[in-house]
Amino acid sequence: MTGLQIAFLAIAAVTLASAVLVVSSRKIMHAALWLVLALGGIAALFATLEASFFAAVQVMVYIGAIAILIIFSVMLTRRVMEDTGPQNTRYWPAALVVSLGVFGGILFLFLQWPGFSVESRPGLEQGDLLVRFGQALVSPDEFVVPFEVASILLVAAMIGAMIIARDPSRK
Amino acid sequence: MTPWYQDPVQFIAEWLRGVLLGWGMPPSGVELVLTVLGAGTIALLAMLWVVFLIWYERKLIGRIQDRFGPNRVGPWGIFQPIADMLKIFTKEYITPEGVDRVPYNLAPILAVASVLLIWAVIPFTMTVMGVNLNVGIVYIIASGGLGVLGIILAGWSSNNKYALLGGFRAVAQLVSYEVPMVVSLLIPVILAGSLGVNDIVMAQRIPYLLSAPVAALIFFITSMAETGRSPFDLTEAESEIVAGFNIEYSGLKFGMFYVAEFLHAFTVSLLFATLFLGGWRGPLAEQVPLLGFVYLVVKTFVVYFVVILFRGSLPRFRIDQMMDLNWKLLTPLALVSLVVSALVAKPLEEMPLAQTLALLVSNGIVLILFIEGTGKKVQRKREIVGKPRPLAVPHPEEQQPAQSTGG
Amino acid sequence: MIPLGWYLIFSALLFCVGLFGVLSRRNAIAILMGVELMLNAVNVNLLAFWRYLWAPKVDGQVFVAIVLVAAAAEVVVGLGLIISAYRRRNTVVADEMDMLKG
Amino acid sequence: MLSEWLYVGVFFLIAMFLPAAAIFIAGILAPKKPNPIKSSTYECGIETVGPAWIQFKAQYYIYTLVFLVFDVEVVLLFPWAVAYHQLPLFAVVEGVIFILILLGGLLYAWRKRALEWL
Repeated sequence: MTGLQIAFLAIAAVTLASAVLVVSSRKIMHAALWLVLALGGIAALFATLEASFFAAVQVMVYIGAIAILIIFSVMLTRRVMEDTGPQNTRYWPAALVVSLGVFGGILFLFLQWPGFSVESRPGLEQGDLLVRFGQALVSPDEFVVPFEVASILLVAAMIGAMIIARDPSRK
Repeated sequence: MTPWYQDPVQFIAEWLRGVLLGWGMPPSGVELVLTVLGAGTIALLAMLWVVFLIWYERKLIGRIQDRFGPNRVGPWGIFQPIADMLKIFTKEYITPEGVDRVPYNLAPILAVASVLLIWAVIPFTMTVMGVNLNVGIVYIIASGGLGVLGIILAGWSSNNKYALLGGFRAVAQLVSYEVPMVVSLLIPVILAGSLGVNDIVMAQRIPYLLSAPVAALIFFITSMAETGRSPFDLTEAESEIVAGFNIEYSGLKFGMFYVAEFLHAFTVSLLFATLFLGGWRGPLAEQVPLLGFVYLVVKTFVVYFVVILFRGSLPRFRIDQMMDLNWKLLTPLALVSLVVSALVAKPLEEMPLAQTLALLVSNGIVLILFIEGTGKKVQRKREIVGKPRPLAVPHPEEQQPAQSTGG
Repeated sequence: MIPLGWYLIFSALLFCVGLFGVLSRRNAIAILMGVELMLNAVNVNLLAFWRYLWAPKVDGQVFVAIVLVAAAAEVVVGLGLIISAYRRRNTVVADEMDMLKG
Repeated sequence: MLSEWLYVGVFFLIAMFLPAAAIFIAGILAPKKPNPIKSSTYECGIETVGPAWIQFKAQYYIYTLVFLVFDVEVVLLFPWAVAYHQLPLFAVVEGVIFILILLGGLLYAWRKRALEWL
């Protein structure tokens, strides 16, 4: 048991516990705050994977933007769901069974796969990695099409959402 | 090994490492101890530095407003913040009914932590820095996101309408101004070819203030807005709305928001000096690291002085003006200057001097075009609701030339 | 070092927790939170596979970036729709958003 | 790389701990004499009417939407900016096209008057 493994287990436990609270918390606002903790835990896991760019981006985008937007929406729609009444549907035991079934299926597939217990990691040069990443994003042989399409997709989503979410009473 | 007076921090670290290894500690344990000590030292010094900042800023603002500023406690009033600190430590915490306790208490801590976190990646000299993270810029932006989270927590958990409204105002302002800030930060990244803060400093043979003046201007304005102080202090406009997101806080919990604001103002000056003025770079800074620290402090205080001058001399924006300034001037300007810089810098990569000159000229053209072209359109055309009616018309014989009425 | 399997089990668990949230929540925003958890589980999986099996190449990272874009677009449009439906129907309960039924 | 993130983690804990410790110490030093009026919600001296959770302007929301989109776009631009020196000119132009699409979206939103504060 190395220090890294202990750190992994602690982070994973915190993340999973907050994820469970996200889906079970009665107050929707508290669920959103637990989501922030879960996302932070995932950022820490990215750091243990030495994906430092995505560890920082996880905090920047998920906590700094997406979680803020979700909290805003919770506040905006607060009046109707005054945290009274059940937050889960009547069929939640069925949902539990389905989720556990999916987990069992995934686990079954994993255990049959020989690469499951790989421990060694290939070497990695961090500075070089980001440069390679940037080159791959704009190189015509690799990912330039997804790169440009991502821009169009995001702009389309932005314009669509702005028009949908506008105050209908405004002229 | 360099003599101790040239690089005392490295010297102490080496000495401590030797001592701890001599006691028979395992090397990984020694590294952990040094990490904790280093991080603790930087964070603690940054927190204590606020005491000086509060005195300095009050003194300077006093001078700007033709007052003395603090001058009673100690020589030049230098012990005034310490007296303030003793007072605020003995203030009662008033926790209103109906607050959501955990987020309520977490919010001031997050506000301070989000500013302190930036100090971890700033290179103070060539050798002394918290950590040379290769994604330092993203890290700085991410820690700003934590500050936004602290404000939204404070606004929501206080169970108060004013706090909630103030929180919304503050968050809308902070996230809006983050957009041109991150875009303008891309330009130093392009020029340096790295996201690491120290790499950006190393790459600045010529300070980026000359190669990217528009980016520097945008970064300065937006980071003023991020600190949430005048002229962008709509979040707690004390003369108009009650206080904003921190209305239900008292004692040191309120004090922590105050500390965060002062520290943030200094930290953005430090960041500006690092990213656009060359940080610790200067003559002989590579040979004598301690000298680099002196350069950094001097540059930071120049920027900090301008920040305080802004605070002391500009009136507050109206909220629609503030949003227009951001979305209709700064954001397009940041995007256009990014495009122009990327296109201009590429063919001239071999000639750094010509590159800087071309960038300077192109940035100037972009700036002038923007101010001439869109600046006038941005100004909102207001319909005149009614004509101002003169209340009292002076008698023609008594009419006197207009005089300034004075304060 | 941490075995690859630990990450995979973690991400499978996270995915199923998110799936449970999506299936069982009544509030549409809470359903979106569940979707966020699922997408993050996918990202953990992609990065773990990338780190252990692909490392010097960057393809895995590009996939993560694309998932990030998809997640952002999903949140933007999803929350826009929820707010719009809330304005018109005054509800955020997913079962009651049946405008297409007329 | 891991040791650097270890430093960041330690720094984060310390940065949270310092203000928390200061608040805790002040809580010990400070007097505690709550009474119902003191701990009621602040509202200019008048009793609070209705719960605090009110609706707010939708414009705040629109700005946050735009912010999220810009944030993600910038995330894709960061690797491009880092690789800038190693890129040929046409690859730089591809990044520029990416930015121009974004700028076009912004101008469209501007023309649709979605950025107005009203």
